Amino acid sequence: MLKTEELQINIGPQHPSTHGVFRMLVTVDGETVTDLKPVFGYLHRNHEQIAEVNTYLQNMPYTDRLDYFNAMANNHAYAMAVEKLVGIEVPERAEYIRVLMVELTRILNHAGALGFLINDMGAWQTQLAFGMREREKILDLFESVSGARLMCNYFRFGGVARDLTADFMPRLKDLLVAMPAFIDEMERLLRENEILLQRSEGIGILPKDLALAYSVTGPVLRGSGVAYDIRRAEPYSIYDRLDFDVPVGSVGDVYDRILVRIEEMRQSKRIIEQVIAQLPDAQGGHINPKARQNVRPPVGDVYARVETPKGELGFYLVSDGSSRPYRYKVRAPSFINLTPLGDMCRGYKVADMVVILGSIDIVMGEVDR
Amino acid sequence: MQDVVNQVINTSFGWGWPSWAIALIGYLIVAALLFGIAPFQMLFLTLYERRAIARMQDRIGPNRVGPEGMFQPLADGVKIFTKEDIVPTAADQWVHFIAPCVVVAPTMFMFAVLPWGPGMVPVDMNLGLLFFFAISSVSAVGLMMAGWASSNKFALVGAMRAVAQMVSYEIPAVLSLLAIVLVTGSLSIVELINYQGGLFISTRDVASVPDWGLGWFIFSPVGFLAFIAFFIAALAEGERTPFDIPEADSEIVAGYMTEYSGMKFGLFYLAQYVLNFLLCAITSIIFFGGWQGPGVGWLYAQAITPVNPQGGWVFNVLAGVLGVFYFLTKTYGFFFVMVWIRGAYARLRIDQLMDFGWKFLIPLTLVNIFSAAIWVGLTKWGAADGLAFVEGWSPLVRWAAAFGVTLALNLGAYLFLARIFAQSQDERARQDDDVLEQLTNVA
Amino acid sequence: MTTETQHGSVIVMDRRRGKLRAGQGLLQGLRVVWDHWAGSFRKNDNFSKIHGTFTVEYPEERLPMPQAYRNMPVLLFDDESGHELCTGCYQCQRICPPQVIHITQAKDPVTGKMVPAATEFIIEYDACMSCGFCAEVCPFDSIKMDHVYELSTANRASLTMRKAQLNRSISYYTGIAPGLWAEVQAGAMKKLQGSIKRRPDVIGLAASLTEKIKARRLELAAAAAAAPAAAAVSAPAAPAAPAAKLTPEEKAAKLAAMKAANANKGAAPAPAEAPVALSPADAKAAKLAAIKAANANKGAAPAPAEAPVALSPADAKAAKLAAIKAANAAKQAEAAPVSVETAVATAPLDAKAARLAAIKAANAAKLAAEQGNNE
Amino acid sequence: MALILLRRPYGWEPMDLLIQIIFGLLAALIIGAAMMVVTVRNVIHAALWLIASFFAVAALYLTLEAEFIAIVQVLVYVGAISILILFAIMLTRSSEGERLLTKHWWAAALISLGLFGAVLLPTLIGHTWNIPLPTGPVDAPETLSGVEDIGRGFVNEFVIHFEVAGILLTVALIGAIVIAFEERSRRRRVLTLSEEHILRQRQQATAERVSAVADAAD
Amino acid sequence: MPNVSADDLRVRLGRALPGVVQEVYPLKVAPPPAQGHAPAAFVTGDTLVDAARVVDAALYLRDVLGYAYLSDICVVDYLTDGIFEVVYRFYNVEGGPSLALKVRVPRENPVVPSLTPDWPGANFHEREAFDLYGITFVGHPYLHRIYMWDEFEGFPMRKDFPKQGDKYIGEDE
Repeated sequence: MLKTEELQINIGPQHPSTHGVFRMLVTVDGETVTDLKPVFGYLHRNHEQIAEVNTYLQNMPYTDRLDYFNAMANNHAYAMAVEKLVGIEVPERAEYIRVLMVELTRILNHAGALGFLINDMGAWQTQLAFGMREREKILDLFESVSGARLMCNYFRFGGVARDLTADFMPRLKDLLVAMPAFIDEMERLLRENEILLQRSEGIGILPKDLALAYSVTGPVLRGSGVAYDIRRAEPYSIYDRLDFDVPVGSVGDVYDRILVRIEEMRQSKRIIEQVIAQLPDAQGGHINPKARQNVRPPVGDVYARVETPKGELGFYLVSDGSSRPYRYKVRAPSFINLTPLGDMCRGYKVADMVVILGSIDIVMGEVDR
Repeated sequence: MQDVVNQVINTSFGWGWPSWAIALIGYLIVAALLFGIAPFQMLFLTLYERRAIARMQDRIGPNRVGPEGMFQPLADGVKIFTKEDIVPTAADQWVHFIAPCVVVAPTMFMFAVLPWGPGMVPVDMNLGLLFFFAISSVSAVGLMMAGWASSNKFALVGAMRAVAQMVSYEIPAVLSLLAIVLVTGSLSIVELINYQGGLFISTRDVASVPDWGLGWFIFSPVGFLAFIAFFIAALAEGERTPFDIPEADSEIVAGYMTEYSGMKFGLFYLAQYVLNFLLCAITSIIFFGGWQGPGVGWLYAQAITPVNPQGGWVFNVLAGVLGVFYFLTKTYGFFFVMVWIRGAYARLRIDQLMDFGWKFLIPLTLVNIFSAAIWVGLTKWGAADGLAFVEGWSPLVRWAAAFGVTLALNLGAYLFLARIFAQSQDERARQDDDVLEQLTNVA
Repeated sequence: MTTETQHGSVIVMDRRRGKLRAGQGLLQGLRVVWDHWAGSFRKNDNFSKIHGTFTVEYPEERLPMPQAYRNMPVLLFDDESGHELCTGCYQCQRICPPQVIHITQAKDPVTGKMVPAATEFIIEYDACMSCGFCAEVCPFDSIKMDHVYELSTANRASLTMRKAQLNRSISYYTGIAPGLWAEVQAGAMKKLQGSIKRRPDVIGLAASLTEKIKARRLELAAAAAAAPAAAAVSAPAAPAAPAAKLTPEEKAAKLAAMKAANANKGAAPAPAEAPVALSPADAKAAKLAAIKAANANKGAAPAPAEAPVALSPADAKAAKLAAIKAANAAKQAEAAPVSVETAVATAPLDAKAARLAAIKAANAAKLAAEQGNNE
Repeated sequence: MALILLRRPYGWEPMDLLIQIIFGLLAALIIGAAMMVVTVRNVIHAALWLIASFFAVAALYLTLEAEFIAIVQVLVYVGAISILILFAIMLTRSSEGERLLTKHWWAAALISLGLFGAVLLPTLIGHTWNIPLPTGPVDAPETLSGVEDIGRGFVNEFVIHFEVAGILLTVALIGAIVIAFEERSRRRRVLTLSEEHILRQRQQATAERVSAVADAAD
Repeated sequence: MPNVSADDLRVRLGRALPGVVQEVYPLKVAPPPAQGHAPAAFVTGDTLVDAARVVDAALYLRDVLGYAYLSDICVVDYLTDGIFEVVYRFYNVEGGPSLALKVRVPRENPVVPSLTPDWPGANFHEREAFDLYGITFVGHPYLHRIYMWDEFEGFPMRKDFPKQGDKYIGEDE
């Protein structure tokens, strides 16, 4: 009788599908994964230590580099934390602009994440190219307001760096015309494609109660059927004024995560439309472009979190009354969403492992910090 | 070709060379020609694929080197030639070295039986189709050698996958062709093409049909199902998406090619694209009539052939050009379909691939062989073969009856198998309840 | 299945189980890709379309840079005069998160005191993260973000940019970001007007200085009575301006002149002839002239340093320098009447420069006067 | 085929020479490869040499105008059997074997030679040499090599043999499947996270039920 | 489930698990001396619990109060006080603000029971805390370095970790 032998292989750190420098120490029995240990830290730069040396404002551009796909959302979390610590009020218009940017970020992140996921399944980048096309449009908008495509560095304590430019709104409205077509097309490509169904249905199941215990966030948590969205659970900024649905899955497999991401793009588009409708009302307000460059918060600690496209991004700040944070901790969604990876991959094939990793949607800049 | 060489040497120059020398020269010229054409096809197809897939992704594709990127493949070739050839220390040097050659050689062999136009076949073997597939299976040895000699886990796994895939998908490919062979009653590729004259109905089935060169097999239910099955199997044989599992870059980096660089890597690449070309060509020949098309048959009838020595050489040229044009158009059309599929789909998993091949494709092709037998019986057999009731039917009625029966049979089989297959996949995806029950009881 | 919440609901995604899957989804996918292929033969740069080629063929075609685009900071100088806007205030150096800005402040060659200019300004482009904070904090709008993105080089050391490499003209910047420069101008104007309205007499001075100045003014008033003649020498400079309602620039100029004149108070007339006619681009010449004048006065018998400088609109810096030098010279000479005639044409673009010049001149004059008084 | 054409009566002499040369080369290749098979130390190399030998044999068939046999030789031996051998060797994982030429190799050589001679000698003795070569047109190619004939032979003359062979193969196939299934069922099944979860839940439920029953009994 | 405030939690936790809740004492967060102002006292508003019984408290939060979602575990190094503070942050899935449990352990011997057996999601948080601060979580199934390599010495996020000079630099270059 043929006896199969357990084999240890290293997937990564240099591997086409590890989404960065990430290593998976996989024990396989034939093609079946029996054990997986994620190994990372290759991008570790002790971001939190660096942040303790910088002033509060100087940390803002560093947050861009955490999850370089969603710089705006990272900015938002950090700005919120400092504002909470110091007690700064944000003008209404700035809040609307912030939400607008963060929701655009969500669309671009999901467009890219789905593309990369399908790439991991072996498609030759068509879905990714479609996603990237929409992403580029959004990045064009980001560039026109913030000056950079990825490292936006756009939020300031108590406002945003610059007001919307004159051509921003018309372009955004054009983009929103294309958005439903894009999302429908993505859905047509992915939703009923038999190959994709075979690759994603029943793969990487994370049951509902385990998803909670594993502290996963974002689409991974919602894909498992937990309707937990911070925008809804603990509304921050102006989210309590906006109507949107929270999509959840029912099984918790890769397919559910895909469906949830597609639907979240729709909901983000809905939010953006509402923001556009409500924004003129806030026109009177200012946006505080250069407000509070040098903050000196009172002694205390604060935890602020936002729902980034990848999940809950939290900043825990401890202030000693000086202009530099005493402790600066990032609760990164990609990092925590990696926790169940090893257990989720167990019992599946090596090819599924890659797909499961893709469905978590990690960015190593955030995992390693 | 011998005719031309004979014409030139013995008639024009009057040297009076013996026949065997003429034949040898003729074969050598043809071989040299094909040897030149094969890499050219690879160069062309890489560019073609990149441009086509770029268009599908709203991009333009390589368009810098030369007009419209025409010389991009040459630039790539130069790059590959000048790259350092790296052989891993732990590799088996000789096997590592020979493997690419073993992979490339069969693809070159396969050109020997490929008809390009009317009367333009290097060797008209009466076992051409069998030869084609027998030789194509040899490259599996080369892949195995490459995977083993690299002494790399990814390479070995890739080679294993490649060989398993090739071996198991050769079965549906051959079975689907068997249906066609059953209908034509010949394994000769030339004969297969000749069979496909007509207009939607082959002239061999119904003699009264005008010969427009459009009596392709694709227009019959048997041929259509065989085409679907064969094309899917061809995708798997050629390691194209969604069956590019042996080189699944997201799992096993580059499969058996992982440890190759420079020209050896280039040879694998060459073999792959030439094989893709050949598979597209054979698909177009078997199901879409190869060089058959409106006008070719008529032109060729006027040309100088052994049957018709009084023809005009102009018609030879015209028929050849038109035939090659039709043939290449269809072939590149199929390559476009390959690219199209690559642009649209993800990749299957290895076990799903095997499932698909064994549980869906092979039953389907078996049913198709049954259909083909019905087709042959209804269109060709008579009372002498035990089919008395067809006596007296007109050929068209017989053809219609065959069409109807096989269509119903094939469609029913397809839907039935699709449902069963989808269900089995669904069950695999769901929790294996029985196993859990068992385990619960044990615990 | 949906559950209503306050704003919107929770949707459970429909997995469409139980549908016969016989390849329709695959055909649908092919259809989508085909549409893109068929649509790709025309170009598309419209945000509202999803079909058509979006490629920008880079070296030939380039995307238009939005004005706000930021890539690597540069320093601005005035086109005509060559006046560098940077004063070496270290604000940018302080805020720079990766600490790549290094400034050496200019020193007066004579006194060794700091002057508001930078002799060296280094930015390590290789470590710069283009966050744009330096441009945001710069109070003089001298550091701005460039639009050049083709910076790749094989030589990393060449990315340590010195001042000469960083200098860009204002017209260059208005070329790449006209809207932003207009904002800068508007902002500077507004600030200036605001501060003039608030304290017309101490434009731009630090609050800590105003007390001192007040005290000095009292002393000066007393002293002025003692030496009316000396003051009269330079008096004609001020009334040259229209009396009705002074624009901020004129006010600044007047102030500068007054301060300069005050410096001359109590000095014996010893004319050091340095008539410098400045052409628009002769900032350097002005500076040189001033230095020369100062040198001439230094240690010499008291001689009035006559420096009638006709300033072109953009010569703020020159004026500033001239004033400083003149003041220094006067101080050195202990009693050299210097009359600085600054006729600054009012152009909104130069409001700031003029203001700066005025402030600097005033400060210098004040210092000189102080010293003169003490002795 | 090429060689059929070469057999045309005019100018058979150089053709004959060509055939002889080709035959010589092929024979050398077959023997050389076969020698390598038994002498190389690396088992994989031995298998590869075996493939080369198979291939050369196929070419030899071609020179004998047995096209079908040649193609089937390639298809079955090179394309399938050799792959099977390679797979088997790779799965057993010990590619470096003992060198099998021991010090008694001469005895082995003697025995092989003896056996070879026993086969060859009667042929050599019984063969009639110096048959005059046929003149005039060659016969039509032998019909046995045709596919059609083989097919007809299978379903007419040799139908029993064919059926028996078919049944044998089917039995072997079924046996292989049975073995594979048995092996699969015996293999340690790796539970996925969700399966494990459900299992744990069920166990908990059973435990609770048991304790409830126990409580009720108390 | 209704949301629980921090004060409420202290009361309820004290009642349910006597001896778990500790009295909050002010901490001296010291800014670097260069900044030159007096150390400020920091009194936290969150619940301080006994390090040894943090698992009980956390389970109470999860099972009784419904705060099942462990969002974050964060360590703060209070060098002048000589303690590490471990902050556990819990959320209710129904919504609402967080509840934090704080645990103070001496810097010399930082040992905290691990939450990983009950919350697998605490795994990486605790490994990170072990890696960067050197806190030992008793009961953790795989307490290894997560960011730094295994041979690394020292705990880089501690306040007394040398900020300059690195013995590893120079080896590679």
